[in-house]
Formats: sequence, C-alpha cells, structure tokens
Amino acid sequence: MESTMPVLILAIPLFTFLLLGLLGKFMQRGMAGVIGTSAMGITLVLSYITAFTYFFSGNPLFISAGGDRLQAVIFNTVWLQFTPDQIDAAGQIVKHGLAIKLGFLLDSISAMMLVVITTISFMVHLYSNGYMRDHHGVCEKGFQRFFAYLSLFSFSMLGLVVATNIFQMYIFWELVGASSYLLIGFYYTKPSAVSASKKAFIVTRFADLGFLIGILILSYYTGTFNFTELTSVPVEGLNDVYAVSAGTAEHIRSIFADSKAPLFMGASVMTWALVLIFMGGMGKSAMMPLHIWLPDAMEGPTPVSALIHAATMVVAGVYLVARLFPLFLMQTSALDIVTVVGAVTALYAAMVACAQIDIKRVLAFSTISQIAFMMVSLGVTRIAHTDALGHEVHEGLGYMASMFHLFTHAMFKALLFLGAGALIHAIGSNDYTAMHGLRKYMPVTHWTFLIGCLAIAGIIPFAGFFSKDEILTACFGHSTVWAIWMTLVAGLTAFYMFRLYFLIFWWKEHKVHGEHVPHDQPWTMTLPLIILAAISCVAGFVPFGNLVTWNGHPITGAGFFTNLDNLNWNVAVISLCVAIIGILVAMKMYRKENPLPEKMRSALPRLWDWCHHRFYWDELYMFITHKIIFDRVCKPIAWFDRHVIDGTMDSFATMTNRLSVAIKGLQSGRIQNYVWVYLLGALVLAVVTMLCVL
Amino acid sequence: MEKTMLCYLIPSLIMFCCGVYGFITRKNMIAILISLELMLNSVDINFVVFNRFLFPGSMEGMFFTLFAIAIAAAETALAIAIIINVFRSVKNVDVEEVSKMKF
Amino acid sequence: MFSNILIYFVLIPLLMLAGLGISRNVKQIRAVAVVGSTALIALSVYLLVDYLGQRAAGNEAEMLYTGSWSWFTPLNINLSVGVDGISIAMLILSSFILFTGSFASWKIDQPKEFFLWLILLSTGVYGFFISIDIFTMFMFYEVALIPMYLLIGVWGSGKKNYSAMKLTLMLMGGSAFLMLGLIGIYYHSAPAGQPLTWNLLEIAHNNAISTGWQHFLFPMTFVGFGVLGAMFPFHTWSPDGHASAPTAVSMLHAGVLMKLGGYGCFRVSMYLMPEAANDLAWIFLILTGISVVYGAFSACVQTDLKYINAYSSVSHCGLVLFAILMINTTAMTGAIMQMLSHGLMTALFFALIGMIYGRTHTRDIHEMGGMMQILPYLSVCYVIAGFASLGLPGLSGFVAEMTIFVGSFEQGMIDYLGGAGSLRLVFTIIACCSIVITAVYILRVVGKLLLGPVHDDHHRQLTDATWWERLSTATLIICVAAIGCFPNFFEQLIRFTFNPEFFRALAANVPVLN
Amino acid sequence: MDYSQFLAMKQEIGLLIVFLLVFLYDTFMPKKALNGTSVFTCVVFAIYTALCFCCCMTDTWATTFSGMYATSPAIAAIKNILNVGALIVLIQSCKWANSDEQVVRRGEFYELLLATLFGMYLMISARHFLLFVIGLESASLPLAAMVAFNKNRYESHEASIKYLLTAVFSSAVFMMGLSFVYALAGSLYYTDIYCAISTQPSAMLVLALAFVLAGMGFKLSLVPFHLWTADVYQGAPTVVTSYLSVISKGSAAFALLVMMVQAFGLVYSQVWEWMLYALIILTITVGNLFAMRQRNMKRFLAFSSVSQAGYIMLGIIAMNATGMASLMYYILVYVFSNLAAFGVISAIENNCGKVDMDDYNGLYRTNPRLSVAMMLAMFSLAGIPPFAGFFSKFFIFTGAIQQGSTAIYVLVLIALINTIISLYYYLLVVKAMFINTENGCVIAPFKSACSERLGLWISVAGILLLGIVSCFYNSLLELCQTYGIF
Repeated sequence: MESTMPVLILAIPLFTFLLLGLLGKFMQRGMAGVIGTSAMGITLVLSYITAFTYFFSGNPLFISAGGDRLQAVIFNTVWLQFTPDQIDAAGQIVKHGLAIKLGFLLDSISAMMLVVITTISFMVHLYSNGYMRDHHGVCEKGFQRFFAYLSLFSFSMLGLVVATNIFQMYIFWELVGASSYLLIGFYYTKPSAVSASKKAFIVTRFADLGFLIGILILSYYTGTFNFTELTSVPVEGLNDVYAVSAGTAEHIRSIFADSKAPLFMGASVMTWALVLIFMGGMGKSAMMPLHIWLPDAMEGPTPVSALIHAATMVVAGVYLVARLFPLFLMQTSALDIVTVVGAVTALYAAMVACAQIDIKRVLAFSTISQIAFMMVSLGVTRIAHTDALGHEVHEGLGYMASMFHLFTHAMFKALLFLGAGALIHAIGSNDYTAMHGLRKYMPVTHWTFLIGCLAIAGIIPFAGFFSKDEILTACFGHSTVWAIWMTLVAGLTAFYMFRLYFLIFWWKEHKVHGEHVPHDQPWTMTLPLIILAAISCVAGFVPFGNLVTWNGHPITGAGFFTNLDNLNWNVAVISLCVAIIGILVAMKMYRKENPLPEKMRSALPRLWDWCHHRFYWDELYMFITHKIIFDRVCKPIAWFDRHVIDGTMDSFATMTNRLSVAIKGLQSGRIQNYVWVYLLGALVLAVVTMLCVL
Repeated sequence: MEKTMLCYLIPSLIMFCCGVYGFITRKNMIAILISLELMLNSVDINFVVFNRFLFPGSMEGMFFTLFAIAIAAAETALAIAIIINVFRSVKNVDVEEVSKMKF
Repeated sequence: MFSNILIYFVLIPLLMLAGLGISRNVKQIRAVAVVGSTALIALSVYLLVDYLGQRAAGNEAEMLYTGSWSWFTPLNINLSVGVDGISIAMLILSSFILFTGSFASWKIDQPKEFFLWLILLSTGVYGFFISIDIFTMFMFYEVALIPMYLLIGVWGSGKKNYSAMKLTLMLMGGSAFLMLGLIGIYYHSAPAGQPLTWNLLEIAHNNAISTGWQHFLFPMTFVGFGVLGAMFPFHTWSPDGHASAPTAVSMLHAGVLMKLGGYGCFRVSMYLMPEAANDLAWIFLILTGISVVYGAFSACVQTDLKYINAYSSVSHCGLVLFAILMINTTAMTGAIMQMLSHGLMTALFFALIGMIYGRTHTRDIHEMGGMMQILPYLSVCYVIAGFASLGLPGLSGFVAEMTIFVGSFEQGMIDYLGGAGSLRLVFTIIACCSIVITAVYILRVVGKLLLGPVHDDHHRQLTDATWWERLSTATLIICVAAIGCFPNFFEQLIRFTFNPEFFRALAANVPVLN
Repeated sequence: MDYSQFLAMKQEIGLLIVFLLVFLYDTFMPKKALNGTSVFTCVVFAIYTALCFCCCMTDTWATTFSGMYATSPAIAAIKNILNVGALIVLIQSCKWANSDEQVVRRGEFYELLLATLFGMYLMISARHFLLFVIGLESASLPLAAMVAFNKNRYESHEASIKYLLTAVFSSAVFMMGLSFVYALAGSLYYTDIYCAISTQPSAMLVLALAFVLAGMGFKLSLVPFHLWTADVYQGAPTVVTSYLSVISKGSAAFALLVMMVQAFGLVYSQVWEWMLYALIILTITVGNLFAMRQRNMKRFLAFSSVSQAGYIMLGIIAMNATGMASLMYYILVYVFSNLAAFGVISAIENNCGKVDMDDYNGLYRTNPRLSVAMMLAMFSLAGIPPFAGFFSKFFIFTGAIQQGSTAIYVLVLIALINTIISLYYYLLVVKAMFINTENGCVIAPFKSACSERLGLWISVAGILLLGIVSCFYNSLLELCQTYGIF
C-alpha cells in the first residue's frame, strides 16, 4: 500500500486548519463551513478506503497466511533523534538510538479508529453547519475559527491513533488536549467556559505528567518507543503477536521478565511504568479521580462535546491501554489497577448521572461510565482459561469487547449528544426542567434520541447490547464480583438514560413561551442524527471478533452475523433483564408528572446530595488546588522569594549602606583626629604583624 | 656602648612622643608646628646616634640629618605661610576651627 | 583578518553603531537598525548553510572558521574565534531577536541613544558567541551587561532605577566570581613548563587543571555564569529587571543575554573542568532543580505580566542549567535546544507584553480582561507563545523539554542503577512536574488577560497590532514553529558538537555517555 | 667627577630646562606676552614629553652617583606616563589659570607644578633613601602651596593646612621608620639594605616597615593613612586635585614598588606582604564605603581614588613582572580616566561653579558631550569593557593571581566583590546625568573652553584606545619582563 493516502488523511485536516486559521477571517463564514466539511468528507472517504483495504483486501502486508491480522507501518520518518544510532565499523547500525518518529501504523484498532473518528467528525462538521447559526440562519461569530479548531482536532486525533510509537502518541495526545482546550473555551467571553477549558487542560496535563514519566521509564528499559517492538512480546503459550525480529522480542520480553528489575514501593518498575502510562489514560478518559474536567467541558459547543468529549478524544485512554495491551498482559497487577479504577468510576459516574439536571452533564457522566466499562473490559482480559461457570473464555475477549464498545459507544453517544444539541438549540437551555414533553414538537430528534437511549441501555438488537454483553461476559470470565458490579451499573445506565429521555420528552406538556415553538432543526442537523441512529441500530452486527483482536488472531470463524451466534446467552439474559428493569423503573418514575421522584429524594437526602454534587470531588479539588497549592505553596514561595531571597540580596545593599554611615565618623574633619588614626593605624599594623610573624 | 646609645635614644623617643602628644592635644596651630619640629628633631637624633654608635665608618646618617634639618626648615616656612593664610580667613589659629570639611 | 566570516558578526554591529552615530532622523535610525539586523540574519543563515556544507563534506574539526589574532601577546591573550553548531544556533537566535527587537522598538523615545546601546549590547553578545578565547569571551560578556543599566534606567518603567541598579550589580557580582575563575583557569591551563593559554580548545586539550583546583574554579565560573542564567538563589534580579525594562531590552535580555549564562556554563565550566563538574554537579543540580519548580510556583501567583514571564524564565533557564549538569549528551542537546526555544518564545512574550502595555498602560492582569475581543492579533500570538511555553508539540518548547527529560531521565537511571545515588533521578522527576505548573500559570494568564469579558470599557478603543508589531511577532512565531516542527535539523546541528572528539574531556571522566 | 653621569638623568635635566624656560618666560617677558604663559608652558612641556618618548624609551638601565640614582626603560616609561598626565593637567588648567583671580600667580602655579614633578622623578629613580626623601619632600611641599592656590576660598586654606600638617607628620613617621632601617642595615642604599637585613624579621624591622608603609601610604592615601585625601581634594582647586589624584599617586605607587622590591624584597612574604594585604583590603573597602555616600563630586572622586589605590597596590603585592607592568598600565589608564572625570568637573565648575552630584541631574540633555565624556570616565574607572579601565583591572588581577597563593585568591576575590560597590557609585554619577530628571537648577548648556575640550579629547581618546590597542600594555609587559624592575 503506497503511503499517499495515509499522508493525505493526516495532511488534509492539518491543511484545512492552517487554511481556515490563517485565512479564515478573509472568507465568508459559511464558506469556512463548506470548506471544513468537504475536507472532512474527503478524509472520511480516504479513511474508509484505508480501513477497507486493511480489513478486506487480503494483502499479505495486512493479513498473514494463517489469517492473523498484522501491524503495518506505512511510513515512519525520524522527527527528533534523541540518542544517535550506534554504528559499527562496517557502517551497520548495531542499535537504534531513541528517536521520535512520525509515522502511520495501520492495524486493526487504528483502522477501526480511523473509521470512528472520521465518521463522527464528519457528522459533527455537517451538524455544526446548522448548529453554529442562530435561528435566522446567520453564522455565529468565530464560525471559521470553530471549523479550524475542528480540523485541528481531527488532525490530532487521527495522528494519535495512527502513531507508530508511544512518543508520537504523546505528541498528538498533547495536541488533542490543546484542541480540546480551544474548543471548550470556544465561547471565550463566558467565564465559565474559560475556567472549564483551563480545568480540562490542567487536569489532563497532570495526568500526562504520569504518562510522560511512564514513557521515560519504559523507553529507558526497552530502549525503544516503537509499538511494533514494544508490543511484539511473545507471551507464554501464545503465538507471537506480530512479526518482529525474534531478537527484539526476546530482548523486550527479558526486560519484562527480568527478576533483577528494581522494585519500587513493592512493585516492579515496569508495573510502575504501565500504571503511570495508564494515569495518562485516566486523565484523558476521565477516570476517577481525574474525571472532574469532563462534566465542565460541556461548556463547549454541543457538537464539540459530541466529537471530543463523547466519541473520540475521551476514549484515547482506552485506546492507549489497548495499544500497549501486550505489555499490560505481562504485568497483570497493572491490569488489576485498570479494572478497579474502571469499575469504581463506572458506578460512581452512573450514580451521579442519576441526579443531574443539566442534560449534557447527564450525558457526560454517562460517557464517563461507559468509558469505564471499556476500561474494565480491558482490565479483566487475560489469556485463555476456563471461567468460574465452566465456560471456556476466549483469550482477549475483553479486549475485543472493549474495542467493540468503544466503536458502538462512539456512534450512539455522538447521536445522543447531537440530539441534545438539537434540543438545546431549540430550547436555549441545558436543563431538562425547561424541556419536558417535547416529543410532539421535535419528532426526528425524539426518535433518534430514543434509539440512542435504547442502544446505550443495551436492548437487543441495538449496538450497545452486543458490546455490553461481550464486556459482561468477559467480566464473568474473570471475576464474578466485578461482573455483578458491572451488571448493576448496566442497569443503572438504563435507568438514568431513560430518566433523561422521559424527562425531556414526556413528564408533562411543554409550555411554549411566546411565539417561539420548538421544532426540528434544518437538514444539516437532522441528517447526522438519522445516519447515526441508523448506525446505532446495525453496528452491533459488525463481526468484531473477526476484525479486532489483541493479537490479530480472530476469535471466531468467518461469517457476518457471528455476534448473534456467539452470544453467551446466560449473560445476555441477565443483562437484558437488568436493563429492562432499569427502563421500567424510569418509566414508572418519570413518564408522567408525579411526586415519586420527590419522595425518593427526600427519603434519601444524603445520597441525593452527594450524587447531585458529584460526591464533592470538585470541592475537594478546589480545596487542594486553591487552599493548599495556591495559598499554601505558591503564595508562600512567592513571598519567600520577594522577602527572603530578594530580601537577602537587598539587605547586602542596605547593610553596606548602614556600614557606610556607621563609619563616617572616621572622617571627622579634624586634623588631630586624622593624625591619631594615622599613628594608631601604623602601630596596629606593626603590632599585629609582629604578633603574626615573630 | 649599648648603654650610651640608649642614653641618647631614650630622650629621642621621649621627644618623638612629646611631639605626637603635642600635635594631638594642642589647639594652637603654631604649637602643633612646634610639636612637629620636635618629632623631626628626634628623627635627626636617631640618625646621628645610629651613625655614631653603630656605623662609625660612614657618614650617611649625619648627611641624612643635615638634609632633614633643611627640609624641616622649608616645611616650617611653608606651614607658617599657610597658617597666616588661614588666620586671614578665619581670624584664628585654632586648629578646631579648620574642620568644616568632613564625612 | 577580514577573510574570516565570524569577524563580521562584530563588525556589522560596529558599523551599525557608526551608522547610528551619523544618522540625523528617526527614519535613518530605523533604516540602520533594520538593514543591519537583516544583514546579521543573512550572515548567520549563510554561516549555518556553509557550516552544514562543511560538515557534510567531512570536516570534523571541533570548531570551524577558527581564526586567531594576537592581542595581548605577552599574556597569551588572543582574539580567537571559532564556531560549532551550538554557537551557530546561538548566533541565529541573537540575529532574529535583534531583528524583531528593532521592530518592537519602532516608536521608542530618543531612538538614537536607544539603538546605540542596544547595538552595543548585541555587539557584546555576538562577540561572546564567536569567541573561543576566555578573555575575549569575558570581555564581550561584560560589554553586553552594562548597556542594560542605561537601557532600563532611561527607557524603563516602574521602579526602574532600583531594578536597573539591582540587575547591574547582581550580574556584576556574578562576573566578579567569574573573573576570578577565569584567571584561575588561565594559570592552570597548561602543564608546568608549557605556555599558558586562554584558548578554550587548547585548555581542554591540555586538560591540566588539577582536580583540586577544579573544585575551586568550577563553582566560581558556574556561579558566575549562573547568575546570568538566573540560577536560584541568584535570580532575583530577573523579575525586577525584566519588569522595568523596555520591550526590546526585555526581549534581548531574556532572549539572548540569559543564554550567555547557560552557554558559558557549558562552554567554560563543564567543558574545561569535567571532573569537578562530575563531583560538584549535585550542589548545582539541587539549586537548578529548585529553580525549575520554584520559578514556576512563583509565577503562579504573580499579577504583573512581566513578573510572570520573568519567573517563568527562571524556571525555563533553570532547566537549561539543570540539563547541562546532567552531563549527558541528550540532556545537553536538550539544554541548547531549550536555550533556543526559550530565547525565542520569551522574546515573543516580552514583545507582546510590551505591545499590550503600550496600549493599556498596565500590566496587572486584574486590570485587564477580554483582550481577545479587542486585540485579536496580539492575543492569538500570546496564546501561541503560551502554548510554546507550556510545551505544546509543534512549537519549540516541547522539543526542548522532551529532549531534556529523556536525557536527564536516562542519566538519572544510569546513576541510580549504577549506585551513584538517586539525586538526578529524583530531580528529573521534580523537573518534569514543572510542565504541569507551567500549564497552570500560562493558562491562568491567558484566561484572565485574553479571555472572559472585557474588564475595562476604556480598553475597547484600543487598536490592534501595527505592521511592525505584526512583523516582529510573526517572525518569532515562525521561528518557534520552525523549531517545533522540524526539530531534527536543529538537533543534528547541535548534536554534532557532542561528537566523541569534542566531548573527549567529559567522556574521560563520566563513566557512561549514552 | 665624571659629569657624563648626568647624562643618565636626561629626563630630569629636560624637566629642569622646561622649568627654567617657564621661569624665565614668566619673569622676563613683557606683560602683554604673559597671557601666553599657559600656552607656552603647555607647548614646551608637550615638546619635552614628545622628546622623552623618542629618546628615553630606548635606554637600557643605568645607575649613577654611586648607585643613588637609577634609570631603566621601565622607569623612563613611568616617567613618560607621568609626563602625559601632567601635560593633560597643564592643558586643562589653562582656563582656570587665566581666570581673573589666578592670573597674577599663574607663573608660580606652573613652576610649582613642574617642581613637584621633578620631585616625583627623583622618588622614582632614587636608589638611596636620602635622595628619596628629598624627592618626596620636593614633591609634597610645593603641593601644599598649590592646594592653597585659591586664595579667596576658605576651603582652599583648610585643605592646605590639613595637607601640610599631616604631610609633615607623615614624613616624620616615615623618617623615623627610615632611622630604624638605617640602624638595622647600616646604609641607606636600597641594594645594601636588601643584602643587610636578615630574612628573620625582627620587631624593629616590622616597626620600621610599618612606619615606611605608613609614610608611603600617606602619599598613596591608603586606609588608614588616607584621611586627608577627601578634605584636600575637595578644598583644592580642581586642577590641583586632579594633579594630586593621578600624578602624585601614580609616582608614589611606582616609587613604593621600587622601594619594596629593591630594598625589602627579601622580607616580602615574611613581613610586608601581610601588611600590604591588610592595607589593600582596608583601602578598597573603606574607600568604597565612603565613596558611595558622597554628593560632592570632588570628594566622591577622592574616595574613589582611595579605593583605586588599593587596586594599584595589587600590582605591588604580586611581586612579579606582570604585576609591575599591570601597575604601570593601571596608572596609565587611571591617569586618563581620572583626568577625564576631573576635566568634566573642572569645566563645569569653571563655568557655573557647581560641583554637587545633584547638580549633574539631567546633564545629558543640556551638555551631551560632557556627560558622555564623564560616563566614559566612570565606566573606565569601574572597569567596564571595552574601555581601558577594564583591561587595567583585569591585568592587575591577573598579575596578582600569578603570585599563586591561596591568600591572594581570597584577596582578589575581596577586591572583585568591592568592584560591585564601586560600580554602584560610578553608576550613580551616570544615573544623575542620564536618567535623573532636572530638578529645577539644571546646568545650562555651555561651550567649554578650547583647552578644556582638548584635554578631554585626549583623555577620552586614551580611555577608548589604551585598552583595545594592545601595544601599550604589551610593550610595558615586555619591558618589565626583559629588564625587570631591578
């Protein structure tokens, strides 16, 4: 496969960004939207072609004779050489030095991500053409800027997923962070948007610190940043994952297996490296306790939330763990941490989502919870074994499930967010209290939103059902406790999503204020909703087991409706039941206006408060950052600098001055005094010298 | 011989000290000038005595003394002239009076 | 003498001085400044191209374009010049900052005097970077320091007298130690019986400074240069000095002059006294490590834009010295990259702050807000500068910091696993933390100053950047982005300097490099 | 007696001839022509200076009068330096000497000045303490008269009486010290003393050396023997002050160097290194501490010259050729820098009588050239490159460190730290002229006299060129390395 197309996939959004960023203000606003959207459309087509080629062309570059999918480095150029290559006398490279390369790695997950990103991004571009206008169809101020940022984000996200090495990933990781910052703060005159963007950037920056240190440790021990080398470890009892020279694989394996590798606080350094890298993922994917930025990030325009904070960027953490999965698999304690963090976050976010008023916040917490599902799914993945119920668990089932869920979740969550955007655009408020009973006014939005809710709740045959079911199956395969836990969370998910649905579209009749009647939005906004709803209906049937697995080895045989065939019906029934119970409870409580919710709330006031206030995490962070770091660290340091360090420097000057004044009496102006000092000086000089030398 | 030399040196030392004391304590500039002469003369005595008792073979000390006396005379003349000048401007020869410039 | 291209780096500024001397009006003065600084850019770019050509042709000498003209012959003082990749990087940096600085001071009062001093300062800077004789180096170093006094004192703002005096005296205090150190080096520059020398390369080759003397002379020179490099606790001139200085002076001072410190530490202290560098690195590692986080923390609570930037310079320049002390090829390469990067972006910052201050007449972030609506061009530039500062990939800061961190961490692990203590490792991790704190203070400023609602309605009348301001800032942004996007070019330029031949002295004493 | 011995004294004889010419001109010329006295003196002295340059640099060294008098290229060089300084002083003095007040006694002024210069020559060339004392006294006594030259100003009287009384006291102490030396060595020849005193120091030798150093310290204004300096500098006519501060100090420094090396060289490390060590630290520090508070420019420069004397002493304590050459070079540079400063001060004083630093506020706006000259002088004194002062300071430190002991490193470090204080007060002057705004009583723009401008141009040229053009220092160092001081 020649590299033109991959280069274009990255270059077109970048070029669009530069074009709109630099020349945007010289073009008409609408024009910018057209340029941005069509550029994204081209990228979409190219990505589809690339992904299609990867999965279905049968090219030996991409698939081995045994049917295993391979990693293919389409191109890779040195961007920054840290340490030079070691060259022997014959001019052969003995050992590659550390270098950041920029390249294009095509394998199953990156191909899948290309599809996800470009699809969602294109939908969001299209949608924004309608959303970023007022009711008279006039583009908002900063329309060009908006599309420039969207292009920048698409570029960064695409760069992230196709990274050939961990440092390239880090680079684009930072870039998506920055574009997220810019987009959250798009309405920069709003102080809340400004502070939300700042919070998002800083929290993820903090997580990136861990990521960076993790990279440093990893690269020091393994001597490479490249994924192909890092993740090529042959694990006991398994086939080699990817075709890399045996020497490299052996080397990296030995590093991980090395019992001499130093322990730090009871864990091997490699575990620490992976945990620190995972910390980066926690930041981006808003895992507890680094989740606090995501709800605030909803200050950005809703399409942005759909693109960045639901579908693509926030799953980067999952993608990162998946990318390094073979390494994680060798340090299962790191995977345990992933599991625990994911499970706790999933429950937490689900509980909080039940008690939010702002519809975007509900969706945000739901996103957190769903990403946590993916994390848990990765965390429970182990090599093949027999589970507690006696079933044979496929190796890497959880991995596949996680990726699957990532895919389906991107679709239905984007759908939900875009639907929410349509509602907000129509109503002009984020709160469901201002909505209620909208089903008659906005039918398209209503139906697509319902499909999204069904998908996320995991009702057969919508996309979420399949992916969630696989995740639960994987959980059962690993640990019953986590499986039950996650099943409960799944039920909770169904509950809060339908709570939201009913509160928006039912509850009571909508009160129309003035002449403004809510109505469905123009085609640019409804079309993406319909497309995404359609995808949400069918995405569950994509045979992920064939396409995306952790070692490229297909889990199931060929065939298209394999997902249905391979369901573990025990689990599926349980999860379906739980989901339906959740929906029914929600229906009971919120379909018609009734006092039940109020009663529930007053029955458990403490629980409601904690959930409503997100368990006071923001307050805790406020306390730590403002009261401790700002007031107790920064301010004292600044004070110390001005008064102690600088004061010392100044005091040299003052003391010199004082001394100067103190000795001025020496120059008394009287001759006799002068002579006296003179003689005394001579005598003292003589006496002291005598004492010293004689 | 040592003793004899000391007989001259000790008065010379006393002269020097008197000169210093006088310089430091007297208020009248003329008195200060006289004290200075005392000091210079004690130096002269020293030279002569050292020459006479320690190095009788040469005359260096003697000659030095002669020149020193001449120089002292010049100094005195100049000093008197300047003191007169000062007297003209402050109508006084009190050394305390001429301490306007200080610190 | 005039066949050596390097001499023109001093001659052009001198000609500019002469040109300024005979200029009669503002236009002529500007013409001289612009033509001269453009010529310097052209010269440095030509030098770069030619240098790379020579290297490509296989010229492996440590320094190219070397030339030596005897000056104070009986004392072995020569006017020796020569450059390697590092010096060339610094020369390019200086040229660009002088160029943009000239545009940034387009409307200055008393332009003739201002430019005279500014050009004198840059003469010192250029002379310093091309010298390989430590006497001439020191001389040019001091030439560069003194014009600061008048530049701040006459054209500054705020408590300028205090700041100017403090800056000058503290830097001179540093150079007092430095002078002693350099003279000390001279008297130990050659084995007994051979002629002494001031020439850097010869001293390094003679390698005659005994370890005992190194232990005395290394701190002297390191502290001497370190004061200019804003090393904790000798950095306090920097906030006041920068806050009071006029725009172009802040740019040149933070952008170039502070680099003299790092460059000197590297060229003189580390290169000539590797054993002591190895033995005593821990003291200065602690100090510079503190600088890095301390400066960043202090910047978090400042309200004056220039103070914020000055403290951020303390942090970033601390990182330069920190990386130099790692005695690791990668980290040192990173240090030089950081010098380039910090020079450009801090110049950009100061240019922008100056331009904003020139309009609003305040630098207090509480008195401003929503500048993005009023001054979109300047604000966007400010955001870009901020991103460069907090290390966004694609801009220069990221490249430099990452190179430093990778190198430092490597050295830290080598130390740690080799039983040489965990100091380097611990401080590397502490230094890494600065990327978070940097983000905090940069975004704080961006949020308060540029975003949000307009704070003061009087500001609504302000006009956005003029063409010369645009030219100045755009040039700097292009440079920052160029380094950020094509780092390997610069990295290779610098790295060649660290080839085994050049690094021999260090390599002999430091167990593991790479 | 072989009169050819006198040929070794070419410079002294030349100076005598100049003296006589001036004397004769002043005495016998018609009244009208007397207005030309200043010009005549300057021209004759300039010719003499030029001749000295041409003739005397090539001399090898020679002693005469049974070794009482010696000359060498180095000594000729230092005399030439003094000549140049004196020439600049003479040029600068024209305006003052021709003012109504001074016109009746301007002849005397020139004669006295030349007489003191003659005394200084003798001090430098003396190899016998008798000749030295004669030189010392003939250098200092006429100066007292010169200090008193402003007959109508009270300060002038106070300054002269202070100068004279302390000077005589100091020479009494000095001669007392000499008498002890004589007692120890039995001779007053430097060479005899050098051989005679034992390297095991006795109390008497220490006392003698302390007294000798005190006597010389007076001329050099080393702390604590410096107390007269500020008052006298302030009170004396500015021209005399400048003469005192450069020529008199420079000659004394060199004479001290010769004396210490030639007569007491063997007890260097035992005795006087430490005395000088202490004196240097005291001098530099105390001088600086006093200088930083001064508002009167002349007084300010007095204390600055006190601390400069400390730096000069570093050249002596070095005890090597580099130190000696650096000392000569330092004096040379110091002559130009200080005379530039005094030139500006006297130009302003002659014009409007202002000598306070506060009066200089905003001087740059009204008199840019004078301020630039003053700034260059200050930078040179502070040791800022590329002005000559930087090189002289650097070289004197280089010379001192060549001595090599740890103590010297400490000494140099202290001296270097003191340069920060000195930079502070030199910058205060620059600040007043360039940065401070006028506070009402600004010095109006004026055109200074030709003579003053000429003097300033020469000084400024010296400041700019002496450092960068290396031949001055190179030739001095080569001289010292080839011929030594001895």
